[in-house]
This record gives sequence, structure tokens and C-alpha cells, in this order.
Amino acid sequence: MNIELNGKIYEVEPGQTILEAARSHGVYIPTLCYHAKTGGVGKCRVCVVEVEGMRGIVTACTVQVGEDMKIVTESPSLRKHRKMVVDLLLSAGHHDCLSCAQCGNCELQDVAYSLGLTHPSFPQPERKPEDLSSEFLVFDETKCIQCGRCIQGDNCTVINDTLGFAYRGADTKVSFDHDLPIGSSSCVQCGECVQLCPTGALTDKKARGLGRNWELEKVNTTCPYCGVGCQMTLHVDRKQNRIVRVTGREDAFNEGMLCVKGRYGYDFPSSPKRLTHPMIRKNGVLEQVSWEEALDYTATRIKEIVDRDGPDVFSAFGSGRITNENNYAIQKFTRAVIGTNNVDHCART
Amino acid sequence: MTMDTNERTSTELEQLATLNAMLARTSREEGGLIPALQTAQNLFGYVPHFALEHISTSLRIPMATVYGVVTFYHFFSMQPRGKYTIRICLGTACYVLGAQAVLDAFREQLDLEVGGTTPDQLFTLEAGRCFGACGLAPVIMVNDVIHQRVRPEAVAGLIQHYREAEQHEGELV
Amino acid sequence: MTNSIRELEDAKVIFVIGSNMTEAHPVISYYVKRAVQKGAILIVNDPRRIDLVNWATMHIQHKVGTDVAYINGLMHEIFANGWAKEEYLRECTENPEVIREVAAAYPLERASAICEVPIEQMKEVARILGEAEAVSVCYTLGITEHICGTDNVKTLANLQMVLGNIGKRSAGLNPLRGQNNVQGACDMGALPDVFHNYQPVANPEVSAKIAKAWGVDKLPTKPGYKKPTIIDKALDGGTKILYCVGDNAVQSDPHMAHTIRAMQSLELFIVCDIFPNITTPYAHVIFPDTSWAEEDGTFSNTERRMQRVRKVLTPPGEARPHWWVLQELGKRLGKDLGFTSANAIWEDMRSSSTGFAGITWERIHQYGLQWPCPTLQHPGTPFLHAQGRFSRGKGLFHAVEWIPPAEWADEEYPFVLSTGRRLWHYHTRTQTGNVAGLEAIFPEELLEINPEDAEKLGISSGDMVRVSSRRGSIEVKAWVTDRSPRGVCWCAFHFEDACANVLTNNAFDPVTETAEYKVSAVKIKKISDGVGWDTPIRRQARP
Amino acid sequence: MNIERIASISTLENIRDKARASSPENGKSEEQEAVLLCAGGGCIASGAYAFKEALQSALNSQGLADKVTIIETGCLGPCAQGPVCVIGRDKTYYQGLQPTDAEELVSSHLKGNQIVERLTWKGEGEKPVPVLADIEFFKRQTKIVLRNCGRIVPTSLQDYIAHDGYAGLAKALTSMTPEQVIDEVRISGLRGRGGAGFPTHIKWTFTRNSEDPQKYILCNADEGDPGAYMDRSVLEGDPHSIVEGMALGAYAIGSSKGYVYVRAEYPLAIERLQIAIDAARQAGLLGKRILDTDFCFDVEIRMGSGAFVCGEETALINSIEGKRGEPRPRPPFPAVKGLWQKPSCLNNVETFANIPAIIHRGGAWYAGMGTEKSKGTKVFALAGAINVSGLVEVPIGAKLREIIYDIGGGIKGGGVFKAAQMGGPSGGCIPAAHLDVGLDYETLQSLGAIMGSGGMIVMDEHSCMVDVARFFLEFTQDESCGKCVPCREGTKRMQAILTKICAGEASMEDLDLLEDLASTVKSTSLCGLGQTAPNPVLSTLMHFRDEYVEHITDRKCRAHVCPALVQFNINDNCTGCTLCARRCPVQAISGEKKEKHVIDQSLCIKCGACLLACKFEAVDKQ
Repeated sequence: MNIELNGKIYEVEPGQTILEAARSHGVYIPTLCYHAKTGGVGKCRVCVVEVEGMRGIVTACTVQVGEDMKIVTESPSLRKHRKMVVDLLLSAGHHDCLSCAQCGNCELQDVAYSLGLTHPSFPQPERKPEDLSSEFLVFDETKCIQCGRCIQGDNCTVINDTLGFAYRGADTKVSFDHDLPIGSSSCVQCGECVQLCPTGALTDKKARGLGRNWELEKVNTTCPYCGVGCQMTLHVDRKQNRIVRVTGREDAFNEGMLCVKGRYGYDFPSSPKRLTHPMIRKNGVLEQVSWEEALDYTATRIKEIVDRDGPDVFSAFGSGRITNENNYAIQKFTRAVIGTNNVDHCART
Repeated sequence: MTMDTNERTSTELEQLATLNAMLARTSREEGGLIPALQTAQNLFGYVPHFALEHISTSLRIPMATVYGVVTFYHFFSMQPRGKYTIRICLGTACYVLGAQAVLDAFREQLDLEVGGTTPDQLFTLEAGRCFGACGLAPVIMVNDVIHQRVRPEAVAGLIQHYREAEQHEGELV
Repeated sequence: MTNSIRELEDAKVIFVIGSNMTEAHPVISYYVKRAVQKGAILIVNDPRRIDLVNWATMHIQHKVGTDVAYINGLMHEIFANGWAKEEYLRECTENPEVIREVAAAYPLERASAICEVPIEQMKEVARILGEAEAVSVCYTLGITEHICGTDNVKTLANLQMVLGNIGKRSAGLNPLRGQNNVQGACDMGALPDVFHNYQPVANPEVSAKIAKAWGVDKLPTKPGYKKPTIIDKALDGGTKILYCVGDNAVQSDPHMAHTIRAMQSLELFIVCDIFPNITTPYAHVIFPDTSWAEEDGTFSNTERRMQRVRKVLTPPGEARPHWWVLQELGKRLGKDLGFTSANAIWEDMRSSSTGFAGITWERIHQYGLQWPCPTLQHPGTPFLHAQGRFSRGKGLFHAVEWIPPAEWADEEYPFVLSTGRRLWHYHTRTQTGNVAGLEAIFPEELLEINPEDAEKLGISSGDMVRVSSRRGSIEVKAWVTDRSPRGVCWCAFHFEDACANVLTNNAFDPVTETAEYKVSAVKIKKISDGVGWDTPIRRQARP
Repeated sequence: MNIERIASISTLENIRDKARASSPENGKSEEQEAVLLCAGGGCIASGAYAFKEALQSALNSQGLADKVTIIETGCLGPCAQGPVCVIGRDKTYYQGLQPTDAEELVSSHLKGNQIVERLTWKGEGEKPVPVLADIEFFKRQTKIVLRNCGRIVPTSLQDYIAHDGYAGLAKALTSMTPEQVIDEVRISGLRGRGGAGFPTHIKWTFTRNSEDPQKYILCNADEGDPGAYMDRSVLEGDPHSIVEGMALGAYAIGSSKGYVYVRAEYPLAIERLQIAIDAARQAGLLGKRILDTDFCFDVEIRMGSGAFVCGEETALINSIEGKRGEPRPRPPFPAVKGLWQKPSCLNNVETFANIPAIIHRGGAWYAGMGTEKSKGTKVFALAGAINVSGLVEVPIGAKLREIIYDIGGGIKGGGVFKAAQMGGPSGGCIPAAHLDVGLDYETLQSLGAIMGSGGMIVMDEHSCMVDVARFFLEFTQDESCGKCVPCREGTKRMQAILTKICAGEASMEDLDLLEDLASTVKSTSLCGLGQTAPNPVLSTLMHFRDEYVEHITDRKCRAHVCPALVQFNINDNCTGCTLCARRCPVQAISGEKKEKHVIDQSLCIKCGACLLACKFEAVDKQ
């Protein structure tokens, strides 16, 4: 199917929306409430385009492409309308980016930048306190643009059924159950809403102030907890040798979804209680020793006992927590070096 | 947290029983939520929180969704209402013929803001949308009774009339 | 899992048994809930009213430890109504007559009497399973942690073969593996009877092939002891050296007193872990290990997908990757194991494996690959035994009779204690115990008691109670909740000071030696009053 | 009363003939007489039931109880004159009936058949015009939608059948294919009466063409427009016409299930509609195998719960589904994916009320009325500063002047006509200059107003156009569902600017910002509410821009409505009686006894108490 975008012909698949078709060809259309997972719902009206033959201007995220459709995505009047819509949003809250966790990764900031908006031109409402009542989430109502992505996520992707819109018109707000603080609500803090939030309304509490988005190195890995093996991206501060934040990988089989342990249980490696040195029990007390001493001591004791009583008195436990490579190393050591098959692991708990 | 029954008065218990009976017959698929809320509103005079819980669990609709619907529609109130709900019509015809002055008079006399209820639980003041009696503008409704061509000066008399009706009833019962 | 996780989203019928999915495998539960939203039927079979029931079409509360009777009863009903897939039985299974006899021995009256599920409910479940075009069965430790764990799994396999559900999309028999790399530990041969890639140690050619690959002249062919036997043998000198990596056995193995006595009688106990815990005090030698995110490598998840883990942090102090320690020990014991890097180890493993041969770190750089993946061009296997062609040829039915648990509730110990996991913590809290926030959400262990049982004992939420079994007793705070059915109480083993494994019974499944964590007999006595919780709404996984 | 099942067209016809003979309009039989008392919502509010009791007791006391029966009917039209009644035989019309008039009415008219001129309609020069047909208000109307209102007992199936009720349905089911029914509607040229005027037959064709075994037909009785109450009168006066209209619609599009979405503020309408539905079910005109054909159809009432936005098609559908009444993006249109994602066709009460007549008497007959592009009649709800406010049904294209002056009896208290507000919060105003405009969809659009549901608020010079625009913005802002940004935030900002203008604190830049806002809200809002919310502002700016400029630059409100711009001063008529000083709530008035008093402007809160109190017209309001 062919369509015309700003005068140029493009090949697109039927069933795509104008937005998807434009983006697949690198044509920029600003969006705020659209997200690949939660779809185009036509709430923010920033993605309006002109389509020949259609009455008025339409939202690119909800209208599907049609054969030989002529679409204009940039025009002075479109820009004026988009600018007014974003200006209304900026004036409806307190989008001050100075120390916002989402700075540099905020879609409202990007769209305002692309439209050249510098400040809200309408009087702003009075500030409201942030909801800090939960362990891992922070909800700042004054940065919420009511795009509904968090609610759509909570009710259709992770289906924890905690979020919903409450009240009406200008008082519409995102509400946890019957407008409870997050901490006492039924929220299991899986963080899907934080990942879907385009602005700084919903952010990770533990990551606040520990690193700007662009300062942190992104490295993909697998979750250390249950057997689902969710794919995640670690936001790492190399200088501080610390994981600052975790997000789910949208392109992997878990589609960006995680649970509370996966998303927020990342800081145990940096705990001061870690075992850091080899130790040997000397007259009943475990003492720190060097690697040399520990390895020599262990090797000689193993050799002494195995030579005396044979290999079968040796047994080794691998683990469901360590990597495949380490498990393989343990079984190879037990079989090739010691010469027994007494190797097992805690598959039973 | 299951609703502990001993805290509820006996009338509330039967009302709750009627609500539960209605819920048993309602299914979420055919949009049963709003009729259920309307039943609760008519039974209790308002939608108490424990009714929201009952509706949420028996229709298996998340509380967030139930709360979103009950706070969307103007008709539902989650605070107990006064015995007499005074609704001042703010339709165009009434407005043009002085409804705002009538509303201000009620606000002064009852010392209430729109949506508030008098401490003695007698009056609730609401600003309503057009009741469809524009020929008799400006119009107010007290529960289901329509009063037509109300003048600001007549407001005091009207309130007095209902206060006396209340005392009168008070003596009888 | 025979099938893949995302297939669950398109399943028409999902049969979940012995799996508290929203707490133990939350992301898989998201896909199950999506299937329900798209109109699928979800049948949750669990004695407890777990949170997944909120989204279930049916909740079957069968009695703890009666899974075989319940499933055999269903199969009886399926055969009786001709719902069995006869063509599948003829073509894809070896011995269909075996299962017909087993099912015949479990008419609904008998099965229902044992598992206490009303007959009409069993009829309804059987009808749904029988008429469905595909059913996906998911289970976790609720099925395996019994003395008849293996029998339970075989019975589920029988059910799925009777229904012809092995070898097609959105179906299959799906164990949800509990730990991040427990599937990998099995894949890599950390088992007494198999090398990596499940190659049996007793098979002479295999033994020779691997001996050659490892550059040793001979490898032991007699399968070794399983973990519980290893621990028991420590008491009679059968085990003198225990080399324990990343395993807090004292807290996670049943009958804690017994485990401690075993550890104390070892001649050389080497422990390698990332944190001190209640097992490390008994060690003679401690090696500091590198943790997740401090070394490169791979994990295998529950859907047989091998995926990369990457190093982003420098390990603290002198901690070293464990293969380095083994390389050093090997050198001192006269054998160069060739462990120069994690990738080198992987290549060493791959060179002598079959089903993993096609998986290299480069190929799984972006997305993992699901084994079997025998060649470098092979795309991986989303679901096993396609079109009913079992890897062993034809499906094998097992005649399985129901046997009661080792220890049942009686006058002296009137309650059944079942154990498990919570959303907020992981195993013995070695990791989650050191995560800011998780401790605050769920700070202490809670014993979940049925409201009617609690009322009889004068217990209300927040009171401290003493729970005792024939093996020990703990003091724990009570949580009165309808999550527990009458006569059954439940708690986890996350907290050492109120650890369920003080009470659990070290009776084992004869084949896998998995302990019967799910059934122990206990008694409960109130110690002191406490303050309950007043939460404004029913919540998942906590009061 | 039990109703036996009507199994065929012939049974329907002989019920009709039998019922016609005894129809209450002309008494049960020759020497019988009937008093048709209007029991519409408006008349009940003005005391129709009190009058009925008095009339009944008067009949009993004067021995006419068995000869004369009192029939409660639907709304006759002139609500402001209520309570009203029509005498069955000679069609004499009486209004303003108080219980005290009952005895006189019985004795002089019913017994001595002497007209009680005091209670009749007053025409030109206060001349009594007793007979209904001669009264200007009724003569100039052509009642199709309101054909039965005021002539039948709303809840009586027999009465409805007597007036060709269900004839259209019987005709369609037995001799027309669904396509023919749609074609008849096409010929009639009927356009949606909800406000947008979308041709009904096109909507029905779209829905018919969507293949799906389950389709829905919906009736929009939310009637949220303030100042519009024709739907209420039809539901209360002639509920069966809606049931029949929906049945015909369902047959045309191939649906078996319908819903009527009625607002919670209309309890009486719901009660009577439910009675009609139950009666239709008993008579086999609803439910399985209607009139022994294989057409099955049933209809259910769903109550609104106070949300103006639910008048919008997709918001109404969401409300029936038990959700928040938020509109859905279109496409997909409801005809393809509507209620529970099934093809659904939604029409307004007034549209459905026309259908039975069109099918029964043919589309060509209906097309004979109205203008070239807009056929048939439209019901207007006259209200505001007009002598006779009530329901008026006239052919489309009638002139505004004719409706206001000839039918509506001109401006109340002889005032000067300033503007007529049409279409409520989505509409606009028509100034005096366009009094002679023929009212149809296109002409109103060109004037910046819309036909809307037909609410017509007449305003004289006592209304300030800026304040009216502010009132409408306050309405739409309060009723916005909050789903899309331009409507949620834009209307709030527009209202803030209008409030500033009314407070005399605005600047000309504010006016430009107001127009920018209006253009964005109008073109980018998701649904009709947002898209039309700026209309009241744009149309008042189009016709009364000078009033805006006056408010801003001269800080003057010509109509003395905006409190901030009004000044109260005491003129020379003041006799120093000190009454105003005592009444002033803020003690802003000072002066000695018998001396001329003065109002301190800094204290005065413009409440007007002094003006009301003064007996010597000594207080001026500029």
C-alpha cells in the first residue's frame, strides 16, 4: 500500500496507523500518550496531522493508513495547535526539570524542545506534595499529564488491577485503588508504571539523585532471582561501582515487564556485608588469610583425605544461583580431578 | 479486610442484604457496575465505602475501576446526604432568569458550599443541570419535588417550611 | 518447560497446579492473566487461596498431598466420556493400556473421597480439559516437594498424553523452575548421574568421549550420591569433604538440627558464597565468591533459554570467580582444567555436548536460544516433542498409585504445615536480605492461619504463636487469612529466626530425594497478644 | 390490566378500530365527555395533580362523575402556562388552572357549557381564544413528533394503537424488507435530531452493512443540553412511539437488542417508558417472534448518572458498558465497533419518534415538509425572556421571528429581543439582525450556531453576552470528561479569561489568547463536546464583539449583569427613609434621616439589596 507523507510517496503495510507508518520511515511526529505496548489512544492530541479528505485534523496514532492517503505532518497551523496543547500541559503542572529523575529521558521535555517552548504561559496551579509512602515508587502528581499509560499497563500488560483514573475533567487524576497512598494500596510495586511513564510523575525512589540518565552506562543482563529469566538493562555508575537503576528490556520475551525483586533488588552486590577475603578456621576461629595460603591449605587437606579414604568421601554442591560456567567447572573438577560423581545442587528447594 | 458486620446498624444490614441479592443477579459482562452503584445509592442515600467493596468483590471488578466510575458521575455521592437534597437548576433558561442569585441565597441561609451538607444532616445543597422544566424557570428540586419560579427572597421561607415539616414529623414519630 | 512462556498468552485453557505463580513467577503470571483477559479458561488447583485465584475461572482446593488421586480421577472421567485423544494414544504413546487400567481404578467417588474435591467440580474440570483443543499445564514445587513428587509429575505427564497435549503450541507440561539458573545447574551436569547435556555417566562410550575431551584416562562410571544422602553420610563418615558453593544448606534443607549435626561432623567443609549466613560458621575454609553482575556467563531459564549475564561491577576485596578457584585447586592437585575465562569454559563444555553444541555467546548476544540447538544454524526449539514425536520415540505412561504423605495431621499434631516462597523475598534472603526496601515491606515471617482455626485457638492477626513439629519448634507472628484452608497453615523459610525448615520433615522422594516440604504435621499454641494490621484494601502477597 | 398477545396484523387492526371508537379524546361514547389534563413534568410541577383532585371532587359534588372522566395525558406544549387541560368534545383549552377554579369549570362549562373566559388563552389584545385550533401557539405548529402528546394516555397501549400505533411496525414486518424500510427513511430525508444532523438512513446503512450476528440499536435520551426538554416530553407523553421507532430501526439494521439511555434526572420519563416496554412485551410487540414473524427484538432501559458528556455517542456506549463515560477515538465508528465492540446504531429520541410516522404514512409525505436539504419538522424548546415558553414543533426552515413573536408571543414584559441562544453549550447565538433566518442545519452553521437538540433560549437586553459565554464555558469545563488535553485544560483557561473579562481585569491580548485557545480546542479535541465548547465564545464574538471590547476597555457591562462592572448610586428621589442603609449587608450606605443617602463604592459588594428595598426608585444601577 502506498501513502504520501509531506509530498513523498512511501510503501507501508495495511493496518498500520499513520504514526507507525511515518515512524517506520523515520518521519518525526511528536507523541506523548502513545507507547508501543499501550497503543495509540488519542488522548494528548499532540500527534495531530492533516489528511486530505478527512474532516478537520486527526490524531496519527489512531487513524489507520488508507490507499493513496495524502498526509501532511508539518504545517504552521499544526505546529501552532501542538504548541498550544503542550503549553496547556506545561501550565497544568510543575514540570521543573532541574533535579527531576526523568530529565534527559522525558517525552514532554523532548516535545517541548522540538516545538521551541521555553516556559508555560498560563498561571500554574499550587504545588502538591509527592507520594513517598511506598518503598520503591514516587508519584509526583504535578508532573502527571494524565496520559493513562501507567493505567493501561497496570490493567492490560501486568494486570495487577491497582491503578485507575478517578474524578473527572480538570480534577482527573491517577489513583491507586480508591485514591490511597501507594504504600497502603494493593500495589505490588512491579514498576511497570514507572517504566511506561513518559514524564517524571512516576519515578524510582532508590535511584533518585544517584546519576543522570545520560551519565549511566546501559548494560543488558538476566535477572538473578526466579527461573523466568527476565531480560533487563542495568543503569551502571562505573565510577561509584554501583548499579543505580534497572529497567526491563522491551525487545525481549518479557516485553519490558519485571517484578519487584527484579526491578528493585539490584543493590545487594554493593552491600558492605559481602565476604571479601578467604578465611581458614584456626583453633576454632575463622581468620582472614591470603589466597595462596587458603588454596594450598585446601589442596593439601583434600589430597590427604582422598588419598587416605578414596575419592567417594569427597562431594561437591553446585548451585541454581551461579552461572552455567561455574556449575560446569565444579562437576568437571569433581569428576576429572577428584574422580567421583558425588556432585549435586539444591534443585529441591 | 472483610467488612465486620457488628459495626453496621440493623437497617444498613438489610440494605446490604438487598444490595447483595441484586449483585448476585448482576453480571459484569452486561455493564452491571453502574446499575449496582445506582442500587446502592438509592438504598443508602449515598454510596458508602463498604458498598464499594461489596460491589468490587462480587462483580470481580478492581476497586480502582469501581472508584473511577463512582467519582466520574455527578449523581453518586460518597458522603451521607441530608434528608432533603436541594438541587438548584443551573440550566441556561434558569441562569438567565436569576438562578445564580437563588443559589447564592441558599448558600448564605444554609451557610453551605455547593455539595455540602448541614451539620444536622437535614439539607444537602447541589447545583444541578437542567431538569427539563425550563418553562417554570428558575427551578429548584427538593428531593423529587419541583419548586418553580423561585425568587431569592422566597428562599428563607422555603427552608423554614421544610424545617417545620421536619419538627412536625419529629413530634409524630 | 516443554513449551515457551509467551505461548501461555494464546492458550485457550490453562491448568495451574501447585504453583503460587503471582508470587514465585510474577512475569509468567502476567501472560496467564492476559490469556484470561482474552477469554481463556484458567483453572487454579491449590489447597490455598493464592492470589492467582483473583483472575481464575475455577479454583479447586484439593487436599494437600492428594494430587495423584485428583488427576487419576480426572482421567477416569475423561476416559468415561470419550474425551481422550485416541488417535494420539495410538500413534504417539507406547503403552496406552497402562493408563486405562490406572484411570479405571479411580472412579470419581474414590478420587473425590481422597482429594476432597466435590464430584461435580471434578466433572466440570474434566469436561473443560476434555473438550479443549489444547491445554497448557503449569506446575511448580507444590507438585514436586512431596515424597511422591516424581509420581505427581508422571501423573501430570500421563494426563497431558491422554489429552494429546504434548508437542503442540500453547500446551505441554511446564514445570516453572524456581531459581534463576537451577535449569542451568542441571544442564551443566551438577547432578550425580549425568554429565553436562544430560549425558549419563554410566554409559561407557559417553564416559570415554568425555574423558578424552577432558584429557583424563578414565572417569568414574558409578553415579554419585544425591545431596540429602551426602548430608546423611556425613554423620557416618561416608562424606568427609563437602565443597559447597552458593548454597545455604542449613536454612534451606529440611530438619535444620539434623543438617547442623551433619555439617559439624565433616572433616573438611569448604564454603564458597557472597555473604555470611547460618551455614558459614560451620566451615573450615571460606572462599569469597563473585556475585551476579560481577562476572560474565550464562543462565538457563525455565523455558530452556540460555541467556547472557554480564559483568558491570568490580568484585569487592579479594572475591574471585569460582572457576578461577577450581583452576588453582586443580593445578595444586596436578590437573590443568583449562579454565582461562568464562567463555573458554563455555566453549569447553560446548565441544563435548550434543543439544547445546549450537549455542555460542555470540549467537545469544541479543536474545537467548532455547536448547536443544545442536548446530550453529539451528534456531533453537520453542517446544519439545513436536507433533507428538517424543525424543525417546513414543510417550511412556507410568502406572502410578496414590500414596499418603509421610506425616499426616493427627491428634497430637492436628495441623498440616505447608511451606513455600513469598513475592518479596528470595530463598534464605542472602540477596534480598541485603536489599534496601524489601526488608521494610516484609520484615518478619508470618504464619498464615485459617480464620476459623484461629478463632478456635483464640489467635488473631499479629499475635505471637509457637509452632512445633516432631523435629523442633519456632516462634512466629500469626496472620489470620482466608489464604489458608481449614486445617492447613503455611509459612516460608526466608527468615532464619522463624524458619519453617526447623519443622519440615526430612522424608524424601525415593527417586529424586526431594524432601516433603509441603506436608509436615504441627501443633500451634498462642504465646502472646499482638497488634494486627488495619489495611484499607485486600492486597497481594501481604496483609 | 392484562393485555392479550397480538399475533397478527389483523388482530392489531381490530384492536385499533375498537379502541378508536372508545378513544378518550371524544369521551367513551356519544353522551360521554372527557377532560384531557396535561400530566407532563412541567404541569405536574405547577400543581396539575392538586387541580385534578379538586376537579374530581367538583364532578362528584355536581353529579357528573359517571358522565365525565379525567384523562391524564402527555405534554401539550405551553409548559409555562401550566396546569393546562383540553375539553374532549369541543377542544376548549384552559390554562393556569388552580384547584379553586375546579367548581366553576364544572358548573359553567361542563354543565352549562358556558366558556370560562378568565381561564382561556389570551390572544391579540388580551382577547380570549377558547378553541385549541384557533390559538396561534398551536395553529402554526405541525406536530409529528408530538402528534400523540396531550391526545393519548401515555401508558395506554390501546390508546396508542388507536392513533395508528404499531401500524408502521406491522407494515414493515409483514410487507417490507429491511432495505425497503431504510429506503423509506432515505426518501423522507430525515436527519439526526441529536444536533449534528447526520442523515439517518446513511447511519442505518453503515450498521446494516457490518456483518455480525449481534448488533445493537441505542436511543440517546441523555438530553444533557440545558434548556432542552423535548425528549423528556416525548418519553413522558408518548413512550410507545420510541419503542416502535427502535423496533423499526432494529429491523432495518438487523439487530435484536436495544438500550434506551435515559438521564437520571428524568424519573417520570423512566417510569412511563418502563410501563410502555412491559405492555409491549405482554402484547408480543417486543420479545420473540413479533407479530408471528421471525423478527425478535427487546429493549432495556439504562439510567445515566449525571454526566453531560454521555450525550456523546461513544461516551454513552462506554457508560452502558459500566465504564467511565469517556468518548472513544473515531474511527472505528460505532456502526462498525460500538457497544461491546459490536456494530451499534445510536439515534436521538426525537429521531426515533419520527420513524413510525414515516413508515406508516410514507417517506414522500414526510419529505413534503421542511427545506430542500433538511426535511420534516423540528421541536424547539422555547425558554428564557419569552411570554409563552414551551415546546414548539414547526417544519424545518421556519423563521426565527415567527417562532419568537407569532408562536412565542414576543419578549416578556415587552422587552427588546437581543439574541436567541441555540444548541446549548455546543451552540451559538443568533442576533436580532438575523431574525428572519430560516432555521435549518446549514443556515445555523453559517451563523456560528448549531441546530443542536433544539433548545432556544430567548434573551433580551438584560442578558450580558460575555457573561452567557462565561456561563457556557463554566458548564463545559465542569462537564469535560478530562480525557483529552485541549478540552480538559483549554476550556479551563478559556473560562479563566472570560471571568477576567467579566471582572474588568482583562487586556486586549487576553482576547487574542482566547481566540487562539478557541481555535485549538475546536480543532484538536477528541469528541463533540470539546470541538463545540468554543462555539458560544466564537459566536458571541462574531455578533457581539463590541460588548467584549466594552468590558475590557471601558470596564462597562451594558446589561448591568457583571457584578464587578456594576455601580449602584442613589439619585434625587431619595427621601432619607434609611431603609436601604439598614438592609445593606456591608453597611456601605450612610446619611442622616430625611437627608439624601450615599453609597460608598469601595464597600459596596453589588448585591442589589438596596435597589430591591427602596420604595422610591431612588437607587440607579449603571
